Amino acid sequence: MDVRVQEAAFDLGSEANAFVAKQSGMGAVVTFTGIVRDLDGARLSTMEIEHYPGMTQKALDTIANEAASRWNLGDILIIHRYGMLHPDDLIMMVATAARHRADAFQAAEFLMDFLKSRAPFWKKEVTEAGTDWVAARDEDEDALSRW
Amino acid sequence: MDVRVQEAAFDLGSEANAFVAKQSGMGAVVTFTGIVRDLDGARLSTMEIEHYPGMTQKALDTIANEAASRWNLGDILIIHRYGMLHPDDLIMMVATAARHRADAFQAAEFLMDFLKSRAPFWKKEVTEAGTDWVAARDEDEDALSRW
Amino acid sequence: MDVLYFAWVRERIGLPKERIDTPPATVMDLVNELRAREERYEAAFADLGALRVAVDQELSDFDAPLAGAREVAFFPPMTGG
Amino acid sequence: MDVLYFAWVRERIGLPKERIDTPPATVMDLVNELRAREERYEAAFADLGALRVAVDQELSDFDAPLAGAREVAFFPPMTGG
Repeated sequence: MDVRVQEAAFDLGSEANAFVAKQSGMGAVVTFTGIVRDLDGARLSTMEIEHYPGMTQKALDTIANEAASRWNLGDILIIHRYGMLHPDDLIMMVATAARHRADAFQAAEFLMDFLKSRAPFWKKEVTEAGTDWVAARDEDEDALSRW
Repeated sequence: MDVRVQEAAFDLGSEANAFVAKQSGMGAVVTFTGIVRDLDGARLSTMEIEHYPGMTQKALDTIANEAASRWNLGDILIIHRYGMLHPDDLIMMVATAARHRADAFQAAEFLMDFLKSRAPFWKKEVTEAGTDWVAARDEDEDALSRW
Repeated sequence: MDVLYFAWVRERIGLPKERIDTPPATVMDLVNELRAREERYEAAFADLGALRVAVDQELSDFDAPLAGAREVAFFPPMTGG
Repeated sequence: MDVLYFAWVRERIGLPKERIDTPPATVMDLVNELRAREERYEAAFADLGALRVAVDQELSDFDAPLAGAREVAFFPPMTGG
């Protein structure tokens, strides 16, 4: 299991290849990548991601351990950035490896749902129209109830 | 949309990076990769994938179009190999891009479920114990009923 | 009309493809005609529940008509992905 | 005990961190103590439904006791991923 909280950019392709190369006997690998996107209407210039340094790593480890205990997984990778990002920058990724695809898919969705609402990150968007903290969406909180 | 049926190997990292680079305004990218794995008990030496050349591309295009009509997607990639493969070789991948992660995840799972049971590929495993065509699993057929 | 066989159907029958000059009315009629030929066809078509059929490269049913069809394929359930 | 603020809570209060020498009994007591101080605290804590709290770096509740706690953090609902 590999959980990284970092300011630096990461390369999805290298991470995905390295993750697959580490596995043995796993038939299924799922990755999710979150990307800074332009907003409807207002042009986004920067996205600033604040986090709670003392808590972030622990919160992500807890989420990853929970996924490992619920599904039959070979491995988990989580990378989440903080700091100043721009449109098209990669914000974060998760990867899961399993013998069977259902485990890999479900674990990746679980990781994403908990990462969204239970890991201490906050996004601030700077657009032409001004600066705004991204509000949590009710549907993100609701998504937790399915697990 | 990009659907490729090929004998040649592909590089997951390059494909994933190229897929992400093509997108605009998509916040979520999901990939699934299928890998040749060793079998419980018997050592696998080769996996031979047979397909139905006239039908395969059409069947995959149909599945991809169906996914595109059901979810709000920016893009779909499917690569599926045929021919002689060995343990740890990549068999296939799908990638989906969407504004929201639920669409990207669901479309990727849908593509995989239909690719498993509705695209004309057949796997033959050569192990120390002999040669066997992989049997379709009831749970793969059942997985279709959820869509 | 071309008749194609894949995977263990191809192996049991011993050839990947053959021509049928006068197509029967339905897929099932074709199956019965083939079964009547030789032991290896009988072996291949013994359990229709374990077979799938495509007519002109689209998944189809055993009761599908063959009028105008150019290609019929028989194979086991698919195992892609 | 350290009290930490993140995101717009930090911006409204105008500082990321401060020390409280005698911790109150519960998180809610701490909130009430802070609210009583100044307008900017009142503004930050106006809607508790829009706030989350962590005690010693674990998500917690407003009725959680603070005995022995070394760090309390207030922030809006998280928006990672």
